[in-house]
Amino acid sequence: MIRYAWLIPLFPLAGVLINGLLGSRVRDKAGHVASLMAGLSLLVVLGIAREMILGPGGSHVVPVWTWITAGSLSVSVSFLVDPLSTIMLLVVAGVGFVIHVYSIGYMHGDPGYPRFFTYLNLFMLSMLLLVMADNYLLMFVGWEGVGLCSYLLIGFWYEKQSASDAGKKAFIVNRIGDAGFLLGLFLIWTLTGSLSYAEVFKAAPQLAAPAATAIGLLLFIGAMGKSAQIPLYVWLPDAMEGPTPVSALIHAATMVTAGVYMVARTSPVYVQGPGALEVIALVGALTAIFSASIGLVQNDIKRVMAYSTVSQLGFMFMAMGVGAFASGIFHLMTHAFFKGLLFLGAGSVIHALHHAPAAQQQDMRYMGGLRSKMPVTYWCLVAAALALAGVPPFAGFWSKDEILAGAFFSGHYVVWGLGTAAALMTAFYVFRMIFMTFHGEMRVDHHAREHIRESPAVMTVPLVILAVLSVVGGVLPGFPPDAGWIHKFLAPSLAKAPGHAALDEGVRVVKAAAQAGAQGGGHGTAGIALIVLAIAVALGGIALAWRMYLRDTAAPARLERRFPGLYRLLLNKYYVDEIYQACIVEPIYRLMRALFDFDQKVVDGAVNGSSFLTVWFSRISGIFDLRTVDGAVNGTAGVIGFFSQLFKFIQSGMVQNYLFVMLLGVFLMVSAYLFR
Amino acid sequence: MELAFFYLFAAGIVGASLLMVTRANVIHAALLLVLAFLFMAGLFVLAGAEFLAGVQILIYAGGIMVLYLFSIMLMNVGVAVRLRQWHRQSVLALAAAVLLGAEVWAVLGRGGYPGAKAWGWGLGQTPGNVEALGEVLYTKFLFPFEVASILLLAAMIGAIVLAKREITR
Amino acid sequence: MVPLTHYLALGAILFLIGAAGVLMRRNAIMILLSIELMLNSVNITFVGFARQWADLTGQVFAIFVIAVAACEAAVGLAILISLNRDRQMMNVDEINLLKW
Amino acid sequence: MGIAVEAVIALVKIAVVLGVVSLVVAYLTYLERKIIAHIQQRLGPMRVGWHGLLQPIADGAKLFLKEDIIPDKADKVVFVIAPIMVLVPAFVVYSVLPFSSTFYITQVNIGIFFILAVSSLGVFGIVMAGWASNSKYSLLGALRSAAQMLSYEIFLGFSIIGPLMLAGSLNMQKIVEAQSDVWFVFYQPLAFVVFFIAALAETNRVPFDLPEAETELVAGFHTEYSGMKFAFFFLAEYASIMVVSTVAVTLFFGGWQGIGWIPLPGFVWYVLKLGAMIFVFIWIRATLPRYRYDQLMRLGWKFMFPLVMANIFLTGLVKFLFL
Repeated sequence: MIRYAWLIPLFPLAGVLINGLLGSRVRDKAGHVASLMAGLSLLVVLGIAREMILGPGGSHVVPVWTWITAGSLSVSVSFLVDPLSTIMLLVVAGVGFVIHVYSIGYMHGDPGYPRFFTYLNLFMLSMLLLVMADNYLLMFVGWEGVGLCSYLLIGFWYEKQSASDAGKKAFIVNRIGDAGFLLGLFLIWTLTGSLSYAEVFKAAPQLAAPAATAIGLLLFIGAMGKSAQIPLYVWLPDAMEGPTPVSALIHAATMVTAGVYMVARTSPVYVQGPGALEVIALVGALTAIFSASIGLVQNDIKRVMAYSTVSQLGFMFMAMGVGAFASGIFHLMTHAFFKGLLFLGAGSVIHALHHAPAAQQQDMRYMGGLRSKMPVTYWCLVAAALALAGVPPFAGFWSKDEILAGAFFSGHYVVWGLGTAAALMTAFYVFRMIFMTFHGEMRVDHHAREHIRESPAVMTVPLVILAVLSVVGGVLPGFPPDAGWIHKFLAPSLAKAPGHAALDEGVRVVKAAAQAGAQGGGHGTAGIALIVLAIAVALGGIALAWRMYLRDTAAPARLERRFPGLYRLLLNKYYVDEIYQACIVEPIYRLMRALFDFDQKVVDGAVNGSSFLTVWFSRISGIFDLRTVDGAVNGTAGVIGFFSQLFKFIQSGMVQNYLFVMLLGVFLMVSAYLFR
Repeated sequence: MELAFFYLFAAGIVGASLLMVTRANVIHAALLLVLAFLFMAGLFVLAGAEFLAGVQILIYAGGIMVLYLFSIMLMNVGVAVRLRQWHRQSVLALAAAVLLGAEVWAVLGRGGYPGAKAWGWGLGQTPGNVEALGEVLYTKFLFPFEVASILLLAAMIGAIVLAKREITR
Repeated sequence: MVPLTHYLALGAILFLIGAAGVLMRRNAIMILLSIELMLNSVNITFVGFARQWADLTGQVFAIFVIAVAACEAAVGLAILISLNRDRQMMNVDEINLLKW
Repeated sequence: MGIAVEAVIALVKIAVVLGVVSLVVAYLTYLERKIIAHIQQRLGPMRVGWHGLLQPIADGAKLFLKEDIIPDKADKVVFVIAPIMVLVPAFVVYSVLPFSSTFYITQVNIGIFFILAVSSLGVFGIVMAGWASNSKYSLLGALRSAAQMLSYEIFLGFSIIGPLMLAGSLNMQKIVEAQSDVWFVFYQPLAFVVFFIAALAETNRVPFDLPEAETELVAGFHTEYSGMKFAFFFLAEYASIMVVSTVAVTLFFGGWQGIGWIPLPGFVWYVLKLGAMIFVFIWIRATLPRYRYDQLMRLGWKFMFPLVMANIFLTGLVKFLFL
């Protein structure tokens, strides 16, 4: 089965061709075609995963063709199937398929229906290339491909100014990150002489620490852009202008985790440069708490999710940074389930409210009391929220608290502290969202009220699937013995960070404690303390949200009055966009204007001056030319004319005369040969 | 034996050519040239160039010369026979040609050519030189061959454009 | 085996006959025919050399010469036909538009 | 065995072939008249000999004894040479035809190519005859003939390339031997159709007998000929029919090789096949009307030329891919 891995990206490619070229023909069937292709891909993935998980595993390279051969650089298009890419394939193909199906319902009746599914399949193709590549260049192709699709899909409703602006913003910010990524690739090639994973990792142990750190930081700049880390996260909240399934698929479940995947994939290089890991851990932790705090006060339902995504990505990078690569990938997987579910649920709500005024469709202040109208959506969202908040036994608990335990036991106490605070905020804002949307009195516009009903099955079934995954997706791969099955499975693909023994032991202890807690026994004080703390934080956040938004609904307003500065700061997202505008965009504009002025005045002045000088000089030399030079020329012409009159009789116009002369020439040549 | 045939053919060629050059009637000249070509084909066979002999007859005699005859018939040649046939520079030209001939004779008399090599095949034996010629023509000389084909195409288009009567409606 | 000199001499004689024909005749068709003769004299030398050195290159070039001759005949006759149509004559020494 | 003996043997062979061929050709005229007559519900020649069997000899004698008229304004030399020029190539070709695996005058490396080359000379005689007669009918016939034969020679040449590619040789013997399993007509039906049509045109036979069209040109290029010279044209035409039939049999119908188990000598097979081919020629003459000149050219250049090119391409492709 593994040798058929090339089939996986082939199906989405077929979908792209069918929907892209025959879009006007397939029309309403575009969604079904695209979903069929995604489903076929998923089937192949499942087949491969079955072999990888139940079989001996291992790392397999499936060559397709040689792509570039230039000098010592040789890049082939070939696919790598190993535990890490298996997990990623499962996430991408699984969540991707579910969201394709969901989109059939969500995008129904949109004028750009075939175009949407063309882009969606193109995205699948690029993302699959990204995770299956066996070298950095092919990965970069996928990397750029998903960036392109992200741009296309954010700006899908391009007639809306804000959507096309958001698309451009995402593209440009990603470009900045990609520049770093490219530099990283150049550096890798310079230092190791190859771009294929196998050879780079073989050469990695010989890398000096500064070199490895440089590579790691440059690659991380790319990851910052793609995975929305400080300071390049600004595009992700704006990306919510795209259709909701896009937000769920690209900006929550898959594309934004590409950076995490890349770091995990490159872990053999990263462990050689611990400096880069420290930076990653710190940036991740800061991003986690920073965006979680913004998420506390946002009113747009999708923006809350967006900041939550940024925050959770921060968690994943935190895991990478502290060396808990497997935990990060684990969280990536669970996050794909519950965050995808949250977005799809939000999409379901927005879908139900599409008769409300445009400004109110996504604003939680105009929702409330939807629980009875949309029970399936509600219960699915609650499951997702519990998973995100980290309440056992939901998925988030297993993965997130593994990360926190990893940070704690590897000695990154600051990171751990920031992470725990962010976890508290997470639990608060996600339940704030649940309560504002589904509980309390209904604040929906009166016209829209009677149109609110549960979404069609094509949308709710994906919700239920993802809900089930959110419930069991953590406990099944993460449950003891030891650190859980997923650690054992992923181990061959990932490098061991320095001090990994303590970390692994800590994770194991926490798991053991959890197991013991479930059984009623207890040992491992720190582990138990961590677990208790984590559960307390989650429940505390939920309780706080319950108190502020259900019991005492006036509390938010009171707080707002008491800390007006802080509230505005958070509501306006720390003014980061404005700061960028003022500090980067405006100075560039000003520089350009200055350069333009310089060009107008100095450069053009010099040019004009020199032309003026040239004109005068030309006039003077013109006089000389007329008198002296022309005189000489005319004299010559006169002489030539005289001789021409003489010799013109040679030109008789008769071909045979000429030929006769030619024959004479031959005669002379032979004579020269004879009598030399 | 071979030499005898060579002299026979050579005499035929030279005689036919001389007659050809001096004919007033163009048709007679063309027919004499055909005769010269046929002798030449015999000479080629003698020199082991059997395929070339075939080409000489098929293309030159059977194709090009028929084209000449065809064209001559389209033009009115009856008048031309009664006109002055020789150019005014004739005597000079003849003198130059004879002088040049003498010089060439002198050059040839010096001799001194590298020794002869034998063919890999004899007369009338198989495989003939057609296979060998094809082999060379389509491998070593493929590019000149293609160039020649382009040349023929260009000549065809040129001939059609030149000879076409302008149709005015 | 015929000596190479014989082929070369024959070629030279034919070439000179052809050249003399080109230079001495007025009739354009005669000139074209003489040119054909000259081309063929070259073929004879080619074949002679091919025979001498057992190298097929000479024969190959003879074939190219024949191709060129075909082109020359086609274009030349086309020119003659249009000339004959426009001016009702074929004497080359009356065509001197290129005179000074 | 001295060179003289070889020469004598060759001369004897030549004499035999020449004599037999002349006789056969003469009787071809009889055959044609008889077959056409029966197709048209007539009897044909019946008076001279049994069922008119001696008719060709009587005709020959008549033509031989007739006055040989040379028109006053004709170009005498060319006028006399023309019939010879027609007849000679037609007979020269017989020197390389393999009548059976053992009986032939000589073998040439370029066998089939030689036949093509020499038979292309036949047009000279016709052109010369047409021009030398100094008659407008003759000249028109000669012009038509030159254009027609020049054009159709191309298709004739191209159509045999397909079988030649399969045989891999120009030698007639080898071509025949290459067909010991399957005749090339089954591999190359397109080539055969084109070959046959081009052969009809090359031999100036109905439906392509434009150069001598009785109803328009009063017999075309040989209007002014009489007596033995006229007989030469006649002989040449039938000799050409024999030649193209022979080539057809050699290239497409396996030459002297028999069909499976029937134990007949190769020569008999050869004659049988040749007879069948010639019968088809005569049959066509009795059946089809004449083409118009523009139709003839259109058929050639716009239909047969692409067809035969496609055939060569396909043959090459198949040979490259599968052989």
